[in-house]
Amino acid sequence: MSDYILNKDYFIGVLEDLAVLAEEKKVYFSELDSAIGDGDHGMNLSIGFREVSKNLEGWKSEDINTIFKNAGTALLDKVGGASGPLYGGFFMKFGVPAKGKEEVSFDEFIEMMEAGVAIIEKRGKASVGDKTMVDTLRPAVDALRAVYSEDDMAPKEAMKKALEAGSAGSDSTIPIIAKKGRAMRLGERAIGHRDPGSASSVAILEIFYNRMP
Amino acid sequence: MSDYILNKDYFIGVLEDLAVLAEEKKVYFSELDSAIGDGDHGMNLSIGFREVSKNLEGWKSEDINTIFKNAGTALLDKVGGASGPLYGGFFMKFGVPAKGKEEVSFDEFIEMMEAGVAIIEKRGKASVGDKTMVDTLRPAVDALRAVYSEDDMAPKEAMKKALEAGSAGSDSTIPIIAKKGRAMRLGERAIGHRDPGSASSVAILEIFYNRMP
Amino acid sequence: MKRLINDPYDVVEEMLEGYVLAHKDHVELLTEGEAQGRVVLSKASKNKDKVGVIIGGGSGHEPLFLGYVGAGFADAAVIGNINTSPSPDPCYAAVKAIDKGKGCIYLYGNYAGDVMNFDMGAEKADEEDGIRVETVLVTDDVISSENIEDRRGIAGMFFVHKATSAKADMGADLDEVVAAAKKINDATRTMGVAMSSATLPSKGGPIFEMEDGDMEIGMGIHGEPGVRRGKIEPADRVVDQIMEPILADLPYVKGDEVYVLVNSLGATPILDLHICFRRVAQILEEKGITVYKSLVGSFASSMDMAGMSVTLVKLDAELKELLDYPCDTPYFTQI
Amino acid sequence: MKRLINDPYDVVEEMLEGYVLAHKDHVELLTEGEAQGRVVLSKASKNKDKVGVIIGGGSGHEPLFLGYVGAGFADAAVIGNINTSPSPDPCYAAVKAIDKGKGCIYLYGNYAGDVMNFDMGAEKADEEDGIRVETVLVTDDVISSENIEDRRGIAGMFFVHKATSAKADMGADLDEVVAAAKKINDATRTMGVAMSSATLPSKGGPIFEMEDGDMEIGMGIHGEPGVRRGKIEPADRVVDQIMEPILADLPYVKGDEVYVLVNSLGATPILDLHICFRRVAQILEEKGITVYKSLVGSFASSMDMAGMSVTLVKLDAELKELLDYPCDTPYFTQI
Ligand SMILES: Nc1ncnc2c1ncn2[C@@H]1O[C@H](COP(=O)(O)OP(=O)(O)O)[C@@H](O)[C@H]1O
Ligand SMILES: Nc1ncnc2c1ncn2[C@@H]1O[C@H](COP(=O)(O)OP(=O)(O)O)[C@@H](O)[C@H]1O
Ligand SMILES: [Mg+2]
Ligand SMILES: [Mg+2]
Ligand SMILES: [Mg+2]
Ligand SMILES: [Mg+2]
Repeated sequence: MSDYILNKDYFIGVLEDLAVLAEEKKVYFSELDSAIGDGDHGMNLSIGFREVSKNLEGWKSEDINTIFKNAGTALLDKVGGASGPLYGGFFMKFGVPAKGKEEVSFDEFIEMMEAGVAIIEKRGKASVGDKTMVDTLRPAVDALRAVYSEDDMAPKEAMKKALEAGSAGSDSTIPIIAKKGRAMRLGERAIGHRDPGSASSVAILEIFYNRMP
Repeated sequence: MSDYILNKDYFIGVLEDLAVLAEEKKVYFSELDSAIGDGDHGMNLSIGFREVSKNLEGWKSEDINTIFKNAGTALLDKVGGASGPLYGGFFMKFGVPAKGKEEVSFDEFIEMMEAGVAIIEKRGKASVGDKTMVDTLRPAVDALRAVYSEDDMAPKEAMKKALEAGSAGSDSTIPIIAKKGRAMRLGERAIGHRDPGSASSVAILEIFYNRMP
Repeated sequence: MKRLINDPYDVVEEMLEGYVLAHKDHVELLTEGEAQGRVVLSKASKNKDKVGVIIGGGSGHEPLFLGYVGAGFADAAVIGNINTSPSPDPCYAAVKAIDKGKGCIYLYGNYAGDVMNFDMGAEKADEEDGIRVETVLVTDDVISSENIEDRRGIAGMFFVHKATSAKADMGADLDEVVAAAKKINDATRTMGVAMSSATLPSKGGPIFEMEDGDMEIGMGIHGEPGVRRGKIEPADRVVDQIMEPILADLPYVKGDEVYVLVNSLGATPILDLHICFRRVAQILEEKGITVYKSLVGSFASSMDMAGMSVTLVKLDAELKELLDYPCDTPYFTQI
Repeated sequence: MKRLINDPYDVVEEMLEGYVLAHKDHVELLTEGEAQGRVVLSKASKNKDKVGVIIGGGSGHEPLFLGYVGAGFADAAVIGNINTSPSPDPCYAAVKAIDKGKGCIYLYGNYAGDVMNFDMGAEKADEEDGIRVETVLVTDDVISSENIEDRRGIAGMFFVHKATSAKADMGADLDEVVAAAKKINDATRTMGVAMSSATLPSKGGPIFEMEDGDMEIGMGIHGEPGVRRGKIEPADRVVDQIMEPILADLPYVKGDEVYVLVNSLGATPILDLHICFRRVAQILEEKGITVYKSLVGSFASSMDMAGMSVTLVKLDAELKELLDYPCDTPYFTQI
């Protein structure tokens, strides 16, 4: 397993797929946000990933870190709102462990994920149970590390477990009240609704999984 | 026939019925006005006749002229728009030939109608064919005088003919363009719609007829 | 119905009661006698010896007319029922209250009902008090007739009222004020588009049904039918269709200067108005017409109607001076 | 959808292009570098040596925020996408453009997204340029939380921006400006009701469905759900339900003076607002609270949302002076 690598093409493919995803799920994400937020989560991601997609070709000769720094900056600059700095931060930090690299090991990939999720937690001052994207991402990364390093699972298999943990995390946002984000003011009225950011995070993880060799 | 009289009770009854009419047909008159005007003809008459109705009790001891002067003034003051001065004027002038009287002959009644219609024509600068209330009222008064004086018809019979002529006059507004009022600017687009004022005039004539002994 | 009212028969009285409380620094309500509580008076003009400027018309077009009563602007507004001209007595009472011996001018949109009622008010002022009252009708709606004198008055009323009031405030006599009113009216052109009907309180619903997604070019501010109904198009295409008849209606030449108003009929957001303004500016730029100044907002509404109109005033030095003249009213203040 | 836009992805850029053309006497757009074309600058404040006041937030609330940039009011507005905070770089660029060595204050509504982005802008200004930027969050929406510091900012932002800007314009230092901002925010309470959702251009329809005839008490200006949905009631009853939580939220006592804002969220006509104002005035009268001044109109919208909010500012001599301070912007001018 130690010769498992994720190369630049993989990551570029992920960004390409994310741009497609943002268009395809625009309405779905926005509708989740309409119920307990302001109805723009889908549009926000679409605006951000259109910018990524517009510039991606020009970034392809850069190292993985720079590509993700550019992608994160595009999200940060073009989106705004809560998801701009959160997902923008995610991608900007995600590339850092891959600085100067054209490919990474799976351990490095886990490090990248951890770096991305950590900045979301930090910026959003959110932890699991607050009904945010962290409810998807933290269990996913934790599961990833656990099953890969502890259970010695194959990378793609491990990513599948991470995705399942993230998906369960997103489901867990449904029956609870929100402690962060717009839904926070709704109290009990947020109960019964999935957090939109937790749903987009599942979709993002799914792309990382699907693209894996 | 020369001993046929219309007494004050008749006229008071007419005003009472008009107040009921204005409520009952409010929606109908406004809908006609929506098609080629501004949708308020029913509300205008309702506002006016509510004021009449509110004060009528206090006027009952007055002569016929004063009663109608008060009613016309109420319409003039409370309604505004085109129908305020037109119907207001109608009732203010309608009573004049009955000045100081508690009852009138049918000849005098025709004179009253003529006086009312004439002020509408004057104020509105309108004549038959302009697609206004005049298209109802002028043929009605002309028919009334013609059949009563020339054909020697019984008063109520004559009023029936007047009503029929008015009704036909209102129908005649449907296929034509308007030369007065808001519908004037519609050109061909006014064709196919009945003039709302011509319809309310028919309804008013009908009450004068129905109440006749 | 998405409206906040009480009894539909009370809307105008309650609005006026609220209005004079909310804007007590600027205005008061003339309640006694003939005014019937339908005359809004400027407190500023009380002690000013000048020709009186009286504007008015039906309710439901706020901030027209009462919003423009105040210092440097109109001396009084006469307020009718919704979509309905005021009756003659309040028109007369406004003259009585305002006249300083220099006569008054009535300014309002060219509608049959308004003409009848205001004319009767003017007659009464003449007959009973010998006060001279002149009238200038606003006729800015290019699409409403081929004959200018048959046209309706819509958002351009704002400019006609503004400039005429300035002229009076500068101390001009009645003839000069009338001339100024005619001049600005001659220079003003408007056309609009609507995407919904206003809600009539008396009906508890729209004046007429309009399918969501439809628009009507040339609709009047009382919901009078326009010239063409179709699907809503992109803002730029809608503006193109509005600007064409406006620009064709006056000889505009390269180098002309215009004052622009992009007006919301009620429910069209300021955001959209600026997208429309952008296209207006592009078109004018192409024609070599300079935008002197512009206003973007709801200056003449039809309650909650979704829609927009564009007004151009072709300027000369005098009109600029009149439109730039300072004023201070609850809905338009300019230094 | 009853809106006049072109491509939904272009609405903000096109609005801004139109805005700075329409109001070129007052403002300009900062386009280069980090500003990303999202910073509206006051022309008046250019040569004024003072603490910089920067307001901002998502688009779709016009005339908030850009409408209040101008003389005596804000120095800059940073403009986000619809219902979305601006990103950090324009927040930073506004500071760079405005700062005169006396530091700047950020003022905006208390929303997680805004806080994150503006905070990053402030950090950058500190790290890269050593400019001190303080932040005061507006938290006037009484119904949005029990804890004042968790509350949203809605129409009361107008007053907080106004008074703080006046303080800065009078020459106060940054600490004094911050203190004034906190003071006016502490004195300001708002609550609203909505009768429809705004139309989201990106969706081509309402954010959420609301049955015609329903209202939702306490809804946010981005369409965030409120506390109670029911049938629309008469205006007086609706105002009663809004005034109660407001009056319960501060110790108001007989003899207090308040500044009142009755605000349209977009599609609610000025006519209705005055009917509502009338009831507000009645309630205050009953409580012995004096209306010092009032504003009635659309000061903080949610595009074409039908709805209304009431804001009360409890006044003292200093707040009166700050709110009365003259200003001249495209959407608020006061002599
Ligand atoms: N403080 C926070 N920490 C982590 N995630 C957050 C926080 N606030 C909001 N979010 C996430 O952002 C999502 C909303 O994103 P979006 O709708 O794009 O932004 P906005 O709330 O500004 O409209 C929420 O569903 C939630 O998952
Ligand atoms: N100049 C006129 N002469 C005669 N009747 C007229 C004239 N103008 C309008 N009308 C009548 O008035 C009716 C409209 O009345 P109403 O709707 O109450 O007033 P408004 O047109 O001011 O809204 C028209 O249907 C028409 O019959
Ligand atoms: Mg959102
Ligand atoms: Mg009518
Ligand atoms: Mg009418
Ligand atoms: Mg948002």
